[in-house]
Amino acid sequence: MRREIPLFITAITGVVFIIAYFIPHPPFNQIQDLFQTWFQIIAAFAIILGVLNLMVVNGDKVYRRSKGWGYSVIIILSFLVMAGIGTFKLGSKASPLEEGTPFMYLFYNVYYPLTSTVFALLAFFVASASFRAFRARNKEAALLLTAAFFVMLGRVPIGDYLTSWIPLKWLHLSTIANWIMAYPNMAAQRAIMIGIALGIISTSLRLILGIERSYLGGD
Amino acid sequence: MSTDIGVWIAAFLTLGILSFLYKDNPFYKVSESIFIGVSAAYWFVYMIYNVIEPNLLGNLQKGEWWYAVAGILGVMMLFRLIPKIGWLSRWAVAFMIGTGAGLNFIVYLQSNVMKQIRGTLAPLNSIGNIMMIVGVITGLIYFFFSAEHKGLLGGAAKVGIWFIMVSFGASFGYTVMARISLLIGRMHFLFSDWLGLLH
Amino acid sequence: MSEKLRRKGRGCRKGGLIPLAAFIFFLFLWDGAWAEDLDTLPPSPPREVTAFDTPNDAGGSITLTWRKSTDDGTGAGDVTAYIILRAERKEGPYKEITKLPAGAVRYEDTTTKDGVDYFYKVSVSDGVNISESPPSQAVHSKAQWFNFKRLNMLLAGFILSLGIVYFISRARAGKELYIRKIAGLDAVNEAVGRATEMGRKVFFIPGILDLDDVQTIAGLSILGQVAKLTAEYGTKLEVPVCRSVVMVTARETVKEAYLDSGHPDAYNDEIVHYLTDDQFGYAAGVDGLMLREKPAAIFYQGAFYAESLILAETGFSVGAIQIAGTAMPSQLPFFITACDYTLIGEELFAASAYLSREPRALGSIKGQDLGKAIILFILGLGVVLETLGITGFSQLFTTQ
Amino acid sequence: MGFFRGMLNLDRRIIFILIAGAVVVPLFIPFHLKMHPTPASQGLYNAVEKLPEGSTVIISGEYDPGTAPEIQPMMIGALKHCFRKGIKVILMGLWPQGPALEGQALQEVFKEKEFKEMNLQYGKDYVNLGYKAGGAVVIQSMGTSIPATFPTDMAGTPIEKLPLMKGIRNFNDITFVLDFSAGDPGTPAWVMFAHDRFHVPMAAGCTAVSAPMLYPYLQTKQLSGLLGGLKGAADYEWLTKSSGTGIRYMPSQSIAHLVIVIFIIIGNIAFFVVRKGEKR
Repeated sequence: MRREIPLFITAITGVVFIIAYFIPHPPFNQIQDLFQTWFQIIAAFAIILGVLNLMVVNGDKVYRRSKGWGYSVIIILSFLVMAGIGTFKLGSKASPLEEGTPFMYLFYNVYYPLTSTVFALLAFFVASASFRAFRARNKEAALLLTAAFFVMLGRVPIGDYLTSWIPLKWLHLSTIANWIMAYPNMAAQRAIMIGIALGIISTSLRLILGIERSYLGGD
Repeated sequence: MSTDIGVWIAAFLTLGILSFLYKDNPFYKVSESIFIGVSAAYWFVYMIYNVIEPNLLGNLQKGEWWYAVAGILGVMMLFRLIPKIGWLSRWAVAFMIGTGAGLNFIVYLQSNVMKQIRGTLAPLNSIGNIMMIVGVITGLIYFFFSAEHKGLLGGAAKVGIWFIMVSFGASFGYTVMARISLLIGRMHFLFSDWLGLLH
Repeated sequence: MSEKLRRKGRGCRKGGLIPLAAFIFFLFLWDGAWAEDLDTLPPSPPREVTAFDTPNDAGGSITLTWRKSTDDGTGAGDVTAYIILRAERKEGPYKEITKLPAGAVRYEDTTTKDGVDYFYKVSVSDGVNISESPPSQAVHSKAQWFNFKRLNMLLAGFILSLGIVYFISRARAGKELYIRKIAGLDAVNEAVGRATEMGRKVFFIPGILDLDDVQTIAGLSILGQVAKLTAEYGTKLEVPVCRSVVMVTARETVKEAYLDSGHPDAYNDEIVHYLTDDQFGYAAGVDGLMLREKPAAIFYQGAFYAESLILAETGFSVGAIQIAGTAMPSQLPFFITACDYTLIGEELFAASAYLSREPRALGSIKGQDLGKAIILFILGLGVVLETLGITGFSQLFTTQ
Repeated sequence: MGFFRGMLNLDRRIIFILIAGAVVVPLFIPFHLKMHPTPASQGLYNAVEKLPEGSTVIISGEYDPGTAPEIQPMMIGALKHCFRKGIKVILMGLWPQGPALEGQALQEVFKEKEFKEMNLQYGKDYVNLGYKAGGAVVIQSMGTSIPATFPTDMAGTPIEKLPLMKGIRNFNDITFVLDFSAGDPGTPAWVMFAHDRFHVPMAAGCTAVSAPMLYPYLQTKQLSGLLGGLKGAADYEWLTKSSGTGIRYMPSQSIAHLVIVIFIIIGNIAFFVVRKGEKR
């Protein structure tokens, strides 16, 4: 029963959504609508599960005093502070999500700078890898870097300042970049897109038919 | 220089993350831990006030009892945290997977296969169209695994990989662009909002 | 302008109001704007108003079509709007349900109740005057049992599904399914061989996602192959991971490979070890290991995010042969330029199926290949027909 | 040769300082650069420009502070463009950070005199419906019923109390969708459901990382236009003749690109010189 019921649920929901696409008649469209509204609620619980799981893992680290448990304490504390302020609507009248509440204050002054700086680090790594690792080691890589050269310069105004003296407009860097994006890039991306789509269709089919059941885990 | 304590906290945390560039250090790790905790809290509160409250509790209050099924499945999802009854969470997972599979089967077939085929079916009457058609066909051949890449097929696959490389070059350029933009945003914050040297 | 005047003149003769027509004519000549205000003549009504249940839908909708008023675009050219009116009885009362701009010839009323008979009128306005069409036939909306506009989707989905299921069942029955050798796999031997010659370690990085990601699973089957080689050559292998579940599975994989190649004694759990779950922390940790151990060969097989750059750069700087494989589109360009060989997207999955011979994976690859073959055929044929000016074929792929 | 070998082993941190300089210095010496909008950016601008006054547009935000430098100027540009044209705006997001950043974008817009004087009212001229979990399924569900998907707005006000939402049942009542996304769920989901399934015309803005992958949708007209990364944001500001961080950051972006290109060239020269030397 531990495996049969989930397999059955997957098959039924999957089939309902496929049938409802082709048959607009009740009851299929109504079941589909119902499932859709359920899905959003369950998806929210799935995210809550992820959050709680993170806390359990870190709580466990603290409990066992495993390496770096001090950082786990910080994770749990900062979670409790921000989640507490939000959940109990501290300092906000109607909703904690409106501008000017303490929750949003933390969002702007703690969450915001942290997330954006983590991403900003990547600029540094790209720069250093450009210098130390990106090599035209073979024909393919050379082609890649050449295209990258045109796109990198063609997509910023400086590219046009460098080439605007050329009387032929199609030799301007921005024109070349536009062309690369709209034709060779688009064509290859489409081939990749179709390939990935076929993979996803095949996975979906295997899930619905119960051939693929790795999501059920062990036992 | 800013007099807003919030800006100072933000600047301090920004520098904390940036210190990773020198090397992995406790200041970075503390900032990062705060990031993980705060981010989890942010998601949590949004789930409560933007989904669970209006879409579940609100509907139940209106007497729309069939929403209770979703609530029960949702709570079953949380059983994952309790080892003994963790297997019950599979019902909810199965529901989500089934929905995703059913929808994906259709939409990927429609939007990323059929519509793309339709878009590629064009007359060979311009350089652009020829590039597109040759690129799509040879690109697909490159990812065809049921035949050895020899002869005509091998030649086509070779052309395909050139197209793919050009498109990866475009991705490369665009990714570099993205990374730089994010750094500019952060630097602008430090020098403008915090230090007040810029306007 | 002359068109408008001509029609106005005609209307006047009918009414016998020639003096008025002359008056308007003069006014019109004198000041166009004035004439507009004095436009007492209604535009011609829309013709052939037909209402029908919108086909292929879930009900709740009736479609109206009509032919434009002769004053819309042509004629007096002064039509400003079409007004859709609806009633539940032929004699009315008719209520306005929407207003459409000039040029409209079709409207879908999506506010109907299924089973209720409705009558429609379409009236046309020139800003001053309104004329109404006669009422339409009674019509009611209902849900249909099949959406015929989606027949092509049904066929496509059916053929594809059949192909995939067929190949999976063939693979399960133990039939030999051909998959071409992936070129990058030759490089695996070369890389491990070089590490053996140099007497240095081989590193294997299985990505940073958990076991629920297919890329991680594909990466681990390549780890099996790499471990087999290191066991045979007696080269040291090191697999730092950032997920505890991945660690457990990777240990099983490596152990099995050492057993299979007859060197179980060379295996120990230390080969696969956990660093940290944290993305950049992991990158920094692997970085340190690389600088210390200076491996001769490094494999990156699995799902990677931004840490790919840090790893590949350091690997490059210690002079290792690097072989990458991922389906992460934004990391692929970086791997291609920083590594010696890269398995691109689907190649990773095909390589894994090639090595593992796992029926589901193998059957799926073959099924998808069938899909690609069909698509290639369609593209070839369709492009030829399009070039010859025959467009009917490509219309078959228009989806709704 | 020793010089090149030394260069290849240059400490990362020196490169870090160089790239920081390339980004920061141009911020201090702002020079005005002329933009050449890409056809994709032009497409989005034209599509919005063509919308009649009084039409209702959904603007969805799938981004977070990490990608805000790229997306936020697009969001601000779109809000300004719509408000100027008298278009009603429904804000929402499939990432929980989206609606908060949309709120911030609104604040930025209303700081400007032009928009302050318009005296636009929440609930009548624009609303923020907030976030829903479920990604693509949320869009599919909006195709059936927007009020059932969003029973309240972001702050918890019942949707019936918002005049703008009166008469809005599903995508039939939406003129256009603008999606600004930084990843998944994002633009592909909107294309697949809102456009392909419910036939609402749409355009998108996305981070530069995902832009190249969306080009096939432009050719098939599944997207009317696309803003890619900061360059797309700057194009949009240029086309709508407004000022913003897109154009403001372009000098830094230009110099940094140039520096990276130079890095790649020097690195490759050093690599081939050293390799040639070793072969000998």
